[in-house]
Amino acid sequence: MKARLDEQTIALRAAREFADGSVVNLGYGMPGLCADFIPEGRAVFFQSENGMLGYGNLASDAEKDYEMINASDQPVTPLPGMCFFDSAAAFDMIRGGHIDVVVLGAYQVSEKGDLANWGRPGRPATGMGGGMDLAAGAKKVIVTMLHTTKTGEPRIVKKCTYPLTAARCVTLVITDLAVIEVTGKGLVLKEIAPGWTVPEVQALTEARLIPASDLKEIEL
Amino acid sequence: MKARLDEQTIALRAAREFADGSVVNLGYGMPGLCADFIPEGRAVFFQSENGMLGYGNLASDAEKDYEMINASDQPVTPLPGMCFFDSAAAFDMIRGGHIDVVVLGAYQVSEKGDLANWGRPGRPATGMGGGMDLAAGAKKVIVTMLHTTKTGEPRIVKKCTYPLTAARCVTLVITDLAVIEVTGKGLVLKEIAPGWTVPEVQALTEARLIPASDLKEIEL
Amino acid sequence: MPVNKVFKSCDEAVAGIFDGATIMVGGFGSYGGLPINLIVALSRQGAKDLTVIANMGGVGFELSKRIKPGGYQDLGVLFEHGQVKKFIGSVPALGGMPPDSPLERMYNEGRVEIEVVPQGTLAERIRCGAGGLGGFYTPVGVGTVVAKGKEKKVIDGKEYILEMPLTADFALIKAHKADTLGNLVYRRTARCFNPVMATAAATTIVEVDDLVEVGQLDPEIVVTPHVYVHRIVEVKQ
Amino acid sequence: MPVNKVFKSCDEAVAGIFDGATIMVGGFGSYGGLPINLIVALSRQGAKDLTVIANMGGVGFELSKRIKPGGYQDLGVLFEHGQVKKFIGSVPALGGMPPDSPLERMYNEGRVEIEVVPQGTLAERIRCGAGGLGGFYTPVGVGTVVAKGKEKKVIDGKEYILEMPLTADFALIKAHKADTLGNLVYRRTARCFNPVMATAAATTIVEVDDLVEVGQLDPEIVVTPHVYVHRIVEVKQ
Repeated sequence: MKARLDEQTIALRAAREFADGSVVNLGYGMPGLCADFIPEGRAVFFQSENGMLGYGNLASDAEKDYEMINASDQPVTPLPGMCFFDSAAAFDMIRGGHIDVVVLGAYQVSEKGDLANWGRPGRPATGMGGGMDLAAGAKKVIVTMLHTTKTGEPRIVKKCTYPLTAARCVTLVITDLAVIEVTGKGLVLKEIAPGWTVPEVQALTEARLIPASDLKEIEL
Repeated sequence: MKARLDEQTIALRAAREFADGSVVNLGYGMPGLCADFIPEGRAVFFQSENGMLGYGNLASDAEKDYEMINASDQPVTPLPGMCFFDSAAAFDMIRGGHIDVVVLGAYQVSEKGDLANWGRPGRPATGMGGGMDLAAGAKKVIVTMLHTTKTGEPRIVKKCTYPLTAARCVTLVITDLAVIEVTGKGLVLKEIAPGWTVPEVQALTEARLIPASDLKEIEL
Repeated sequence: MPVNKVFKSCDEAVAGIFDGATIMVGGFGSYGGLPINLIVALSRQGAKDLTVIANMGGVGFELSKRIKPGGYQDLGVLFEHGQVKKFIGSVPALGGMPPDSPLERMYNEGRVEIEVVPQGTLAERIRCGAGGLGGFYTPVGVGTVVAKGKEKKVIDGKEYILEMPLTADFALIKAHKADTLGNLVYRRTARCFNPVMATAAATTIVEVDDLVEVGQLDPEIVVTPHVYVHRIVEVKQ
Repeated sequence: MPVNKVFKSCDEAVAGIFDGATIMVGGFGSYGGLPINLIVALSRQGAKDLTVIANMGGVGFELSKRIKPGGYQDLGVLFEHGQVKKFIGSVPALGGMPPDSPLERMYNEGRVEIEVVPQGTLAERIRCGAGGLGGFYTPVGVGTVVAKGKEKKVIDGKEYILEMPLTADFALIKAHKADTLGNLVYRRTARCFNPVMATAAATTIVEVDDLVEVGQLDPEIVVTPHVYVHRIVEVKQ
């Protein structure tokens, strides 16, 4: 059966990339869901650029504290060993290379790993938040997004037409159709959604995909 | 009777410059004595560049805590309302203009207010510590020093021959013989030690002194 | 004795903010660490032609209902009142919301200028200004619109752009506790931009949940030393 | 689970420091905040050709007797052992003491290089390196020997010089308490350069008075978040 992954499943797949003991920052929107899918037995420390390291799950209604929010303005819960700091210190940590993985949403990713995730036509007053800092500073940049736009246009493109967040920063792209690694040779198609073929995914992708020799179905 | 002020008296005179509520940093050596001469009824907050604001007197032997030291490595006492911070934050405070007065020692001061207070012939391995930062950042730079060297050479000179700490930074010079203000017109002799005449002080001063219209004996 | 820094109301605390002033406003998003009582007082006070430096432009009361039941006030109120001529920040408006925030509306009508700054660069430009430095080189924004018109430099083979310091006439910030001298501590993620902005303004005005006596704050845990704080208002939660 | 960061002894904690490494050493003067047990362990370990970044060069055991009855060890021991090829700091030697500190003697014999840096510039260069920035403009040192060979820039009519970031292979620091994850708090003026250096090294090694369990440190008062700490040794006072 041919299926597209839902947002929860994309987040689940992304969370599998979090190594034991790693420091992870989750961007605005879909990436935030990853917090609920940490693989069993792994310790992951979530950093949030508003000044917190080591927080827990999203808060239930009863737990909600509006002075305890992640960078998506969602109340989260405290965990032992966590700490708070100010915005300048948070970005020292980010630019200084102490974030192992950042998961970001995107409008477009190019075949070279360029990322466009903040500006779009008709909305000149939006901004990049901490996205540029995170894309420039994190060791590994994972993009989670839908493979195509609402109108079916590819988001994985030869060259970004939307304003860039950072050039050549993306490591891995996880969509509702595929897991794609950005390499020096180009975009390597590592995993594919159940029931989909390589030509079908390529048809929805502007950039050329190089099927991996060990290409497999997305594992969950 | 002709007298030279002793170090305690120089420090006492310098401390009279501390306005109520002011933030004061005391440099290495003689300036440290000022902490014991705060004028009655004035609140003065001492900042130390190793990361402390609002400390008290020098510690007695019984009070000594070697993790509670001023920038001259002398144990001092805590006061209510004080706080601690790191070296980078201490110098943000200094360069950011939050130190009202710094009192520094000097080898030489020039007629333009240039300060030389760290390097001297034969000791190439010494350093400026926080002196350059303080001289560049404080609103008012008071120099306390002996008027001449041990061999009788003037320390108030036309042009510093010792390595500079900062150019045109000194506001007021307090020596064992005089209180001298650095102005746009030159060095104004404001106060003179008991029993000394202007020509006598000028004779020990390389730079030209302009006697103030209200020149008086040093008041203590 | 030092001057009295304690004010009775937010209205008194924002007195003297002048037309054309540059104002930093603490917080992060549209709530949590935002000095909302000072913001609302400033909207009553009416100063105009302000340059506002804040992480986010706010959503305004109408849109806020989508975020939190019943809605809430945020920085949007200053734009609604037409008090701002320029906004400097990382998120003028949220792309995930309709284009109806007061700032976005005014921008689309050509009535306010926006300078968009990456969030970490914003924090660092403020720290740079607070620390009396002249500017810094950052890799963030290289190859993007942010680099436009800025000096570039290659250092050790890596590209950087020059960013300039930010300071302000006033900072409006939110802290958890203050002692009467002005030492501050914060609570959880309400810390965010508040301590950074507190250090960069000629006059820093803070609203706090609790005002305590001098000596009641552990000197080890003070985040903002009192030299940075000029006016304090207690607003009990 | 995260790697175990707790080491049984200072000797184990300084293992792997290699010849030619750049090492930051916390503290301020010749005591108070100095990670003296790690320093002594490094002197036993014997790594050579080190570049040492520290605020002060130390006075060595002989001169220390003039400062504190009985004397004490400080950074001087690394120079006495001939382990250092270059020192970067604000006070290589104290002008008020005889020229007999181990660093000053070695310097006068041409056996060690010194780069003297104003103290605030030293702190900021380390913070700059820690924060992944490329350099900054400061007014400190303009018109002095410190400006020699450095790029100058006039910004808004004021002169600045360009200072470059500092980072290190290892930082040896002293804290008051650590939890087993590596979150740190400091005590009084023993804070000084320690938190700044902790953030700027590939491997940060800390000696602490007390090691506590995770959850024992209030998240509001942690000064150094655990991501910056790699090896911890408890040395009870």
